[in-house]
Amino acid sequence: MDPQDLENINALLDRDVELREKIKDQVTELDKKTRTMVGVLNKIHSTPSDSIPVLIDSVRPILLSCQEITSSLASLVPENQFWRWKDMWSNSMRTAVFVASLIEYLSTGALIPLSRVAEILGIKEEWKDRVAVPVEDYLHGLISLVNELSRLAVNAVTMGNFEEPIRISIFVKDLFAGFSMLNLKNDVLRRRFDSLKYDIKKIEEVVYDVSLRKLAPLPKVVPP
Amino acid sequence: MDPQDLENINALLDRDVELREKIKDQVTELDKKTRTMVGVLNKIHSTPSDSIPVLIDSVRPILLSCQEITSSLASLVPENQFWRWKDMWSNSMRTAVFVASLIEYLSTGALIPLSRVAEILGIKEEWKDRVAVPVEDYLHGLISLVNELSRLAVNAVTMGNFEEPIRISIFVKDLFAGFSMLNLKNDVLRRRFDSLKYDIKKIEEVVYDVSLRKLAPLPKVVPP
Amino acid sequence: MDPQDLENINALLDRDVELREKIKDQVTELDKKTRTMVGVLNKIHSTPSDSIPVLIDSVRPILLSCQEITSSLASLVPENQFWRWKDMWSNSMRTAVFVASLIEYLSTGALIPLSRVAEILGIKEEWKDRVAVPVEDYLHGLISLVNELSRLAVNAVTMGNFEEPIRISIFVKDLFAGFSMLNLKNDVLRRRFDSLKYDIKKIEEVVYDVSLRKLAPLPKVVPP
Amino acid sequence: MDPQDLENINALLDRDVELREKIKDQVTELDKKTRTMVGVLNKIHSTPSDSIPVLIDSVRPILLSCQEITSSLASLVPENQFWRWKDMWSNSMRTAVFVASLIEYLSTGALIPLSRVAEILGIKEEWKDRVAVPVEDYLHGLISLVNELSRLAVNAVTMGNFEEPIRISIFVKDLFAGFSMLNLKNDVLRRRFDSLKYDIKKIEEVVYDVSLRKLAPLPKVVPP
Amino acid sequence: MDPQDLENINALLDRDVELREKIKDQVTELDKKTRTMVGVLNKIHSTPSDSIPVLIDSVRPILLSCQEITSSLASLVPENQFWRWKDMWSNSMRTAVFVASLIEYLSTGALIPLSRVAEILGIKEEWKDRVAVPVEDYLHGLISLVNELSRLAVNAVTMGNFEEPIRISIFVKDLFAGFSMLNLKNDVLRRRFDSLKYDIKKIEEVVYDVSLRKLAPLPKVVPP
Amino acid sequence: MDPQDLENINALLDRDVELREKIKDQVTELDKKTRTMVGVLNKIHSTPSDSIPVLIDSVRPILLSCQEITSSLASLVPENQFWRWKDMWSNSMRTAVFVASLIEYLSTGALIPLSRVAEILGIKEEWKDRVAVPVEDYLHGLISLVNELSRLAVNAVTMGNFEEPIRISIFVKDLFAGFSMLNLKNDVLRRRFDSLKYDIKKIEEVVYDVSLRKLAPLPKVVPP
Amino acid sequence: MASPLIQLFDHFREDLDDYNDRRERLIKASRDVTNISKKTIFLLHRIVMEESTDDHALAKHAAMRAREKLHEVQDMYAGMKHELEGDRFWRHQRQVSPGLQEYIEALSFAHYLDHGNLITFEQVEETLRDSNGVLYFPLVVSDYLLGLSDLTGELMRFAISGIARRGGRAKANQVCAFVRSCKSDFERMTPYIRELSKKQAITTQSLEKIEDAAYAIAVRGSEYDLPQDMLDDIVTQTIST
Amino acid sequence: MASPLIQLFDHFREDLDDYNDRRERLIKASRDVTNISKKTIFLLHRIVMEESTDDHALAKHAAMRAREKLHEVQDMYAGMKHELEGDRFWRHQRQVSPGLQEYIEALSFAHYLDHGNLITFEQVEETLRDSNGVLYFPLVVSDYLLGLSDLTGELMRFAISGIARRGGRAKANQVCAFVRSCKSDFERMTPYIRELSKKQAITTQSLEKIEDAAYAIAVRGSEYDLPQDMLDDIVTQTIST
Ligand SMILES: [Mn+2]
Ligand SMILES: [Mn+2]
Repeated sequence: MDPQDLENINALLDRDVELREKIKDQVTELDKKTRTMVGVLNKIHSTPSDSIPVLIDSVRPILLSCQEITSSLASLVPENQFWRWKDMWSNSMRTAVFVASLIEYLSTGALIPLSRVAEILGIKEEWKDRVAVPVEDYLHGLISLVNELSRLAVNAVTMGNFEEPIRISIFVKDLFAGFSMLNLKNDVLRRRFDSLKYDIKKIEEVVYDVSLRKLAPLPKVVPP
Repeated sequence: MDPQDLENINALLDRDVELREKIKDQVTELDKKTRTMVGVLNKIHSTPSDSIPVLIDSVRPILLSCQEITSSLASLVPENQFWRWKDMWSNSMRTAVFVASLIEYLSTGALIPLSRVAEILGIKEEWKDRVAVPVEDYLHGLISLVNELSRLAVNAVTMGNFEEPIRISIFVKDLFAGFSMLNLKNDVLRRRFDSLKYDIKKIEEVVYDVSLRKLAPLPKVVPP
Repeated sequence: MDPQDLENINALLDRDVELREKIKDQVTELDKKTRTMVGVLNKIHSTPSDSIPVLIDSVRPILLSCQEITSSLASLVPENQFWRWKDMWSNSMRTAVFVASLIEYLSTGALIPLSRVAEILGIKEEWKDRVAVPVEDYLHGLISLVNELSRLAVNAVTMGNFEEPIRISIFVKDLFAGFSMLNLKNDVLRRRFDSLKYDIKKIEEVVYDVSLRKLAPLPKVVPP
Repeated sequence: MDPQDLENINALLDRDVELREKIKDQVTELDKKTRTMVGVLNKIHSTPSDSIPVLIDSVRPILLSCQEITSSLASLVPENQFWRWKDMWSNSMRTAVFVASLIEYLSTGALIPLSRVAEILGIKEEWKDRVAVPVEDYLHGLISLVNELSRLAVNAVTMGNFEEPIRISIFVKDLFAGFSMLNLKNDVLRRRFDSLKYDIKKIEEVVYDVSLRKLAPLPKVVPP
Repeated sequence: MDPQDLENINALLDRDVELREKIKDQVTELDKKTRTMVGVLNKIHSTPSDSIPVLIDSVRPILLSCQEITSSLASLVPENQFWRWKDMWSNSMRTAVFVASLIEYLSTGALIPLSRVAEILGIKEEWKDRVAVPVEDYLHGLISLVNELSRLAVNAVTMGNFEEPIRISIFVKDLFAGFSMLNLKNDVLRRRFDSLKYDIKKIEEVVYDVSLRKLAPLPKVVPP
Repeated sequence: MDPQDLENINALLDRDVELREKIKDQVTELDKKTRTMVGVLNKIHSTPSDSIPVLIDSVRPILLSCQEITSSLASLVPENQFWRWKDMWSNSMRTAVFVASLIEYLSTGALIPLSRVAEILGIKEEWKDRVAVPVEDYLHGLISLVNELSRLAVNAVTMGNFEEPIRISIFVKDLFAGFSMLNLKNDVLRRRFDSLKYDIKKIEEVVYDVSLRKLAPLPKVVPP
Repeated sequence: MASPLIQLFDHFREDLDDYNDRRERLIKASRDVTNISKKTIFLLHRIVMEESTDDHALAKHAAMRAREKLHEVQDMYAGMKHELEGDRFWRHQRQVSPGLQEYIEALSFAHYLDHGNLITFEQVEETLRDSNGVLYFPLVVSDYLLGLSDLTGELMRFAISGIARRGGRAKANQVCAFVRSCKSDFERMTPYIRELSKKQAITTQSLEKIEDAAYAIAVRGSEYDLPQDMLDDIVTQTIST
Repeated sequence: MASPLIQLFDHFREDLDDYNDRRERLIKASRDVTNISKKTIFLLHRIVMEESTDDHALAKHAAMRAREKLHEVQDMYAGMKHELEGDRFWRHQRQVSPGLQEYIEALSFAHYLDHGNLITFEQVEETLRDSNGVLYFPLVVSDYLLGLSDLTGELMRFAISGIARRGGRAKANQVCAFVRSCKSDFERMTPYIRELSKKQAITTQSLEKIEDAAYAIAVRGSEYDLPQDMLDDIVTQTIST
């Protein structure tokens, strides 16, 4: 190999290694934050509905503090290289989407839009070639939301709240119908989506138990 | 090596590669159709029984349109080579069997015979060396039917239909007894058959709940 | 090769082989004891709560007799070589931790601390470069405890004991919250911890079934 | 389930199991024959060229007797199912191709065409949906032929036959050039073809030795 | 389980474990002896032919001392249980056969018969249901002999002995022809036998080198 | 979980994570050095013998610079924990042993003793509970040396150096005889040692080719 | 005339062929034993699922039918007796074991249906004796234990499939207790028999499945003040209308 | 009118379909690139094996023919340029890499035949520019190195298959030295690129094969007092008679 070439190549390789280290530090930070939030939100399963707002209020500031990290990432990643490095933080980002969507559901009962997630995480439109929330990560976060809601349906009943499972059922079925419209390829997302049917079955069984005992009004059946 | 021979051999080797590509295209098409049908049929779990016929009518044309694909496959697969290529479309074919059998159950309450499935999919007897529905795929489709019906038993009750679980219970038990008579090898089919008992158990639990609700005395007093 | 060198090397190799044999004998002994205890403790799933103390009393002496083995190990392992040999007995040690923690839960409803486990197994502080209970093994034992308790929640209900699942639920959730605060690395321990959520879901479902049917007083909900 | 249907299905499932057994018996038979022929042909490496015809004459009847087996196979395999069962006998068939091609080379110095192999093995054109010699198996047989000829080149010289290596060299190079024209996929066949260059190298070394011995000046003087 | 049964079964299991330990001790002993002999015999590759007898004389006593071990084994193994335990010492026994056959070849140029091997190892006919040399182990030993002789053919030439390769060639081809008569099943023995062809090729190449240079008289060619 | 306990456990886990990171940095450094040396030493296969000293002189400083790393490791590893962390650097250490032994062979023709390797790498006796060269790693390095020398024997001949293979043959056989006297257990080391026989065969074949053609004086044969 | 070496190898060939042929015969026989045993197990599952007013009698009947069918296996073993004499049994144990374990699984299943307990080692041996009380071949503890270990899987299927029947709930509870005690008893033997460890893991899974099923029934019944029998009657009546 | 959620997912569908379709196109294109490159490599092997009196000219000719064929790849890359603009290249790198590496392998093989040395990073980049000198997409170091690493395998085939030709022995020695220096140069980069470690192992094997072949020739020739060229002449003459 030409000695000059050899030197250049070695320099390029070294630079990438350094960058990787720096990004990793940020990701470790982000990871700690999302783990903390997940830990706190785990309490929704034993919190009566009227105390939920207080719980959420304790999580929101942590979620907003993720903006510092997205901003650091945006300054680290070279232009156009979003897709080169994103695998390093995908997992944490998906958890952040999950947290944001769970907070939204608990506060308003609605589905958080992708644009709103990006806004909360302080991700700017003009960074899109460095840091962004791709559709795929958003969808992963929503699947985690459904996993969590099927557990919440069970625990709500335990806490004597019989309307919640029905609300969850309607919300989740609507979301599932949305997912069914997508042409997913045979990857992790598709497998996770396929597994949603177990969550739906569980929720349906809770609704069944509640209806059978006439503990809550029947969900309205919509003709096709 | 004789140049003519060489050319022939090369032609044979190339043809297989091309053929695989073409079959794959058809299978992708078939796969899309079956996914769409499964998506629509998913609504049976929230559709009152009197609207089911309308739902089914929206699926039938898609099912019939699979005939174009089986016909393309029949013209692609060289004679005698059914067993060489069939693994490429087995999965989609099993889903198609499932769809046909679910429609039949919902319309008539009866089990669709294998011959009728082939007819609906436009598969002609004379294609049997190129495209056919082997017994194994038919049985796989029926097992998926039972999986779906155990879910339907639960949701029918939620929608206030207390007879459906009992109808399903009888239908599924009969089917299970049939399967019990088969000498299955230790393969995937056997494992899936083995798992049917959980569906039966679920259906029985629903029948149990429904029967007792109707006829048993009121629940006991709550312990302090 | 220099004959003196050769002799030295051979002496070193031979010593290791012998030592391995001797340690293995002790580990086999320990394994027999832990398996016997696990066999007996398996009966908790069909033993009414008032007979549990008798069952535990039959296991305690076996647990204490493990002290002979830890003492033999401490005299066998050369100084500084704890980390060299510990993989040979890790599995048995984790089972011993599991047994000790299960006995503690069943007797007092409390979590056994690591120091108490070491004490019961007769492991002395000054052996720490030869025999010790590393944090990792302690945590593995506790995860096995949760696995067992989720099964116990189910079987207690079958035996008509509707309060036990609620007690278990509180204990396990507390333990889980503790685990969530640890910074586990991505290894077997982390994977096993992650799988705890299935046990928690199962326990929650049991508590749900009991509450739905008003079979036991609702667990007290603590606001966050 | 319809009893008649059930019976048919069971019959189909049972038939396959039996058929596999019967085919296996024939393959065992074929395997014995090919092993015997390979054993006898092994003697070419120590047989002077004028006795080769006698040796070949002792193998031919065994080769022809394979026709009984191909004929049995053709009557066992259901029509159209060649591709379903062929893996069971591929190995033996490739050895049979090797034997036929070696006999042809030794008798005439020429490459046996695929059609002639089929003829010798008594495989009829009209069986092609049940028993055939696919191109792949033919090529595998030819690669084995080259492996054998590289050994023969060495031993011919030992027996004082200095022309044989040159004949082999020309034959094998031609064959290699033919193989080079094929568009092989990355599979076993390709790997085996790739290894042919070592056989060629070996043959060339022999040609080199032989040529130089004849024409080059005497070996140099031995260094002290 | 019936308590009496439980006790009996445990006793049976314990007895087997003890026996295994005792046999293992003997096998370790045997293994040391065979390793030592192999180490010494490794010197044949650098020993001129006239010093070979001295070398052999140093190995013979070790070989004979194996009789103590076979005798111990015979007293340990319960009657009829030869096949139950033999896997424990098969490897060492095969090495012993190899040693005996190499000594025989080097002393007399002949193949040692199985009966003579048993005699040398002090294995008595009446032990045949406890300790014996099965045909399989004998054949394994002979294959190791061929592996070693192909190496010797090379090294003999290095030492200026040009007749040895030719003697080895004749001996090995005869042995190979014997092996070819056996119907070996698809196991380790078959694989090892198949690999003999590489040894034979190597030997043939040595003979080729020697003949080409007219360093020794041509081996006599036997017509088939 | 007791908060104090939790804190202790977390402190322990965190310390390990940090330590691992720091050790890893050192190992990466060591790895770079050993790979660089291996890259340079690869040139011995095309370097005429009189230029070898220059080549070696370019490697020695790098080898000595490894002392900084062993020293850093010794200050990082907590006392008694050599066996806990050593797997992280075993591979690099074995390569370092290989490099040291190859340099020694090329400079003096002799085998480097273990004590000298430790000295070159700056590893002090008093570090033995933190950093050491265990016998196992030394032996692994020597096996790599033999692997390299068998290649060198071949390439020396290509470069017209007919004496080198003979020197290598004597050196390697002596080393092999030493290895044969060790009681290796059935692990990677034993398997690698067993594979040395292929290297020895290869060297013997080179010596054979050289002797056959009388290109170098015969190696002196030593009677047993 | 053949060379001495050829004569020698001729002898080896006979020896090896003799061994291989016997091995093939035993493998085929063992496969047949496996098939009969598997079919017996299916038969048992099928019969106990039949309509009946007396489940106890049905179980006894199923056990009888199974034992009849297993006579075929016993006859095969009688025929194989000479192939397995003396040290030959140990030489061919690997060929015999799979079928034998499946046979013990089937036999112990029938025994459980009949008596509700575990067949003993001696009771298995009894079925492997000729008319003079001589064993066809020695019964090995590992085969006995491994066969029994598979039984737990069949009992799980039996308990869960039958849970919808009248009395099925009580039966499931019995099976649950029985499988649990099997698991306890086998635990201490796992260090001795390698395959047993893996099978214990499967037994644990089966046990959990039965426990879950028993639980589902218990929790559903606990809402009502009626005995299990009466609840069963009500359900049966609903379905039949 | 569709619900907001449905509208939202409609948008996602478009987005995903757009991505999946591009991905499919790139995979197919990459597979085509791979095929052309592989065929180019075969072509090179084939041409250099042709009869010729001037091997040097033959190699130059082969390289020219190969570069012509590789223009097809360059044209494809020109066509893919818009699919890979901006951050899209990195999004689809996994789809592009396999073909690109195969292309670099073929290109570097032709380059070696032509110039006898290693194609540089810039020289590879030169072939991936449009008429304005703009790169179709960035060239990544790992693709460059992994493509070159595969080259050693082809050089091994080239050296060994050609060893029987006139001058083939000298050629084999040159290739041997060249591959050896590749191995040395790549060694230090292996910790950076995971797949490179595995490929180094294969390079080592290829190298040993060439070394063995070069050795066999050297040792055979060393018996004679003639230069290698004359020995080759003698051999050629013998075969042709
Ligand atoms: Mn079974
Ligand atoms: Mn390539």
